[in-house]
Amino acid sequence: MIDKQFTDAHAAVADIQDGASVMIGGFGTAGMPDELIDALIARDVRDVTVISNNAGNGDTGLAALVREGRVRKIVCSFPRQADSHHFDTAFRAGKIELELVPQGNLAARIQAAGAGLGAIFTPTGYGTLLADGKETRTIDGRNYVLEYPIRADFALIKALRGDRWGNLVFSKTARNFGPIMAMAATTTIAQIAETVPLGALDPETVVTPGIFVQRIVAIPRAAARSAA
Amino acid sequence: MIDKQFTDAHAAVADIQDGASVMIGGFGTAGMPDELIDALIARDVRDVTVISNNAGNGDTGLAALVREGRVRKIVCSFPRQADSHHFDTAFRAGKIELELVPQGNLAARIQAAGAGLGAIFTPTGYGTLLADGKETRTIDGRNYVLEYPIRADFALIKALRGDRWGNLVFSKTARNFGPIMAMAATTTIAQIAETVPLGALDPETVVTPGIFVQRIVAIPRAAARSAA
Amino acid sequence: MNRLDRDQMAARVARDIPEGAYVNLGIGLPTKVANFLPADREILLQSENGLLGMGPAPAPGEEDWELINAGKQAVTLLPGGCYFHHGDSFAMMRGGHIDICVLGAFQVSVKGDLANWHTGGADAIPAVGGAMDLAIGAKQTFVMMELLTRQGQSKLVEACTYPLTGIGCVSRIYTDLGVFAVGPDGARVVETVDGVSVDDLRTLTALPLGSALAV
Amino acid sequence: MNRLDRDQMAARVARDIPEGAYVNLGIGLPTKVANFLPADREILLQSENGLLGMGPAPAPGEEDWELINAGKQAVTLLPGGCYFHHGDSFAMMRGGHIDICVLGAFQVSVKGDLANWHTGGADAIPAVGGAMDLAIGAKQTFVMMELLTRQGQSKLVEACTYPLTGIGCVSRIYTDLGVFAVGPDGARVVETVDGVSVDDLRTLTALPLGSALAV
Repeated sequence: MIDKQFTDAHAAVADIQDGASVMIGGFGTAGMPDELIDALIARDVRDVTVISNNAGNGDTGLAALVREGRVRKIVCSFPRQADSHHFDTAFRAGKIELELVPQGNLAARIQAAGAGLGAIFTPTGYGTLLADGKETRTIDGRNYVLEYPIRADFALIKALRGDRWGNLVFSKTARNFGPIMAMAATTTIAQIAETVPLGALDPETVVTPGIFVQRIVAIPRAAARSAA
Repeated sequence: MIDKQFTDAHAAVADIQDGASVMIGGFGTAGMPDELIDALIARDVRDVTVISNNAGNGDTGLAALVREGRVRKIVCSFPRQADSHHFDTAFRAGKIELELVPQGNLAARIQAAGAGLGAIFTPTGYGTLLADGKETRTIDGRNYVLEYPIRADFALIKALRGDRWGNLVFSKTARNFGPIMAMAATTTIAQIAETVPLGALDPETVVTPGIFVQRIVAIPRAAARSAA
Repeated sequence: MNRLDRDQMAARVARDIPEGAYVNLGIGLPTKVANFLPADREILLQSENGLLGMGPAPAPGEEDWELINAGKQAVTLLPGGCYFHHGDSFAMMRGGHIDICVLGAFQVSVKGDLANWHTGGADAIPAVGGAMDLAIGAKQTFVMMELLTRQGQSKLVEACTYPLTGIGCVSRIYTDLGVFAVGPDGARVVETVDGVSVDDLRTLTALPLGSALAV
Repeated sequence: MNRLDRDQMAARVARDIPEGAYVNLGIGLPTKVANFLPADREILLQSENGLLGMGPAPAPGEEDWELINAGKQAVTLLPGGCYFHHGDSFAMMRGGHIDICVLGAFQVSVKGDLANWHTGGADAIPAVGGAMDLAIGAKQTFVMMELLTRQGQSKLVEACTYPLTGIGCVSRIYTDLGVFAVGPDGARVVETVDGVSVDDLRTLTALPLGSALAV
């Protein structure tokens, strides 16, 4: 029997090692897998490369991971925000490396990894600092930059419901990077608010097929921190 | 008010002209927009370039379009089948040009068009006849072929339900190329079994957001030909 | 000199958004445009974080923090709206499916180059978000900004000195003093605010602006 | 000489598919493998036309022609299965998410090159479908074929003479006379059918096959 359920977040992240690359879903706090990140912080791993849209908000989740000094490098589109003080401090102190990627290129490069493409020519960023030194090409009169896939050892994402085969559905804009990160990581770990029996999810409405998800951990909403 | 509904298939395809490029959804007969194709046949357009997975099955739909001599070129992955006699005849008579594309590259090139990428490096087909003369590159030890987007003037697809904004949901494996073709055509025309009021489709389960669909035509299943 | 305030600027932009348009409003000033869209037009707002058919802010206390916009503000979804993942969201932009995006700017050049993500300051922490994708992806990119900096320098310039967001991507600039068309043929005054002349704008920008308007 | 029939070959392949595997069975002969998957293992079948968790054929009269497999046969969906579009379907393959695909073949080389889509005949109409994507995308590609053509020629060859589907992509070949491992180090006999010796296979293929089996 295929059963991807883990009993708790700590067990689900227990094999994430020093130096691992970890995608973290979420856009702001929506879709941020806070409990999985807390479990990762509890493991005291070092030199993690994080791929995420932001660099942490407030004092929890990714922000806490940064605050605890676990992140060597972050690949993201929008690190600086009103409440990104832990990243700001670490960055100014030279303790964290930043690879800034336009948000759509971040998504497209994650998708390219998930889909097995070797590289893509994207128009975004052409002629800007963020394309400095990169290969470019004019195709049909339009200018493109060659960008490479972004893969990761792990993806930590948050969904609404899942079943033991790993099928997932999401909640509103908390979907964001979850489905594409699930496709691009060797091991995708999803925290879900509720586990449902096999067959309970309408096969027409599954957003992430279980083939892209290796582990699920049910963390009921009542137990989860408020997203606000 | 945005209202993408057309009253009948003939009106929906009335501006498809000689020489147009037309994507046609469907895998075998599942998802084949038969009534839209019939309407296109009735227009007597010539020199159409068709992008579709197959080259027609039996005597209806795409097969009929081919039989009627309307197709100058077909871009597809699997033209030859037990019941592809109309294509076979036209091809052997030199009356139709064939661009054979591996199915996954067909999908990826259609997706590249929809997503605004200039080209993609794909591993599929490397070292085969279907990559002859194409640019190749070794990236991280793996070999890739450079492939370009496939766009079209029109996409004719078949969905299950839609609303006046063009949001669509599909039926089982009749989904196939519909969602990605909708993203790659200038004008996407969807025949649907049922029109539902705005808001009746669960926003979490919309498969094709209306932004990718320009016209819908309701053709109730009772009125549509049996798919078998 | 007469100047539009920010709400008036937003209302002016809103007037140019047609029925049926798919529109992305950048974070900051452009967000205000949503408040002035004509009630008799159906206009669909896209948010980069995966929604189409964005509605107004919820009543206080009704916020759902899993339903937010690109600025991380709580929003609502209109009937007929839908959710999708980030890949599809940026395919909408990069693939040319968004009709209009409205962005703020530090500078715009007469050719339509845009600078709006980075001051280039040595100690600034850069953040780009979706700005570069939006700037080059939408069918039309509008900029909405005050014409002058607080120091009185024109933000419409011959060539941007700040790091670029995109090249030749802006077609129109809506400012507190007038509306400009920019592009390969240079900058042209399309409209001036009451009491402002084309020559005033030429003086303020120090640019040889074209115009079809009476001087 | 003893030979497995096609059902026996399918059963032999099925034995090597582990619990929890995501598997794509090519059209034609490999489709038979589904009939022999052990009942005590959960194995998920993917079909390129957008379904995962494919179940057995429906009862006659129960066919739904919007629920078909890659061979355009009516199938069913298991509880826990789901549908998706062609982009996601081929991302599953090309992205290395499918554990095993089983394909038929015209020829396989000792290095694992596969030829299964085109005879190269001048008047043949070529059709490739998803074969090239599957061949190079799955974590392991198994081939299932009779070892010899009807004319008695080995289909395991030093180098393919038919047009290739993929280079070095096959790892195992299941035939009516034995099982072979192929790859960078050449071909090796893994198993022979009762009454067939490794030397028999060397003679039939005219290849210097390696083997860990007793001769």
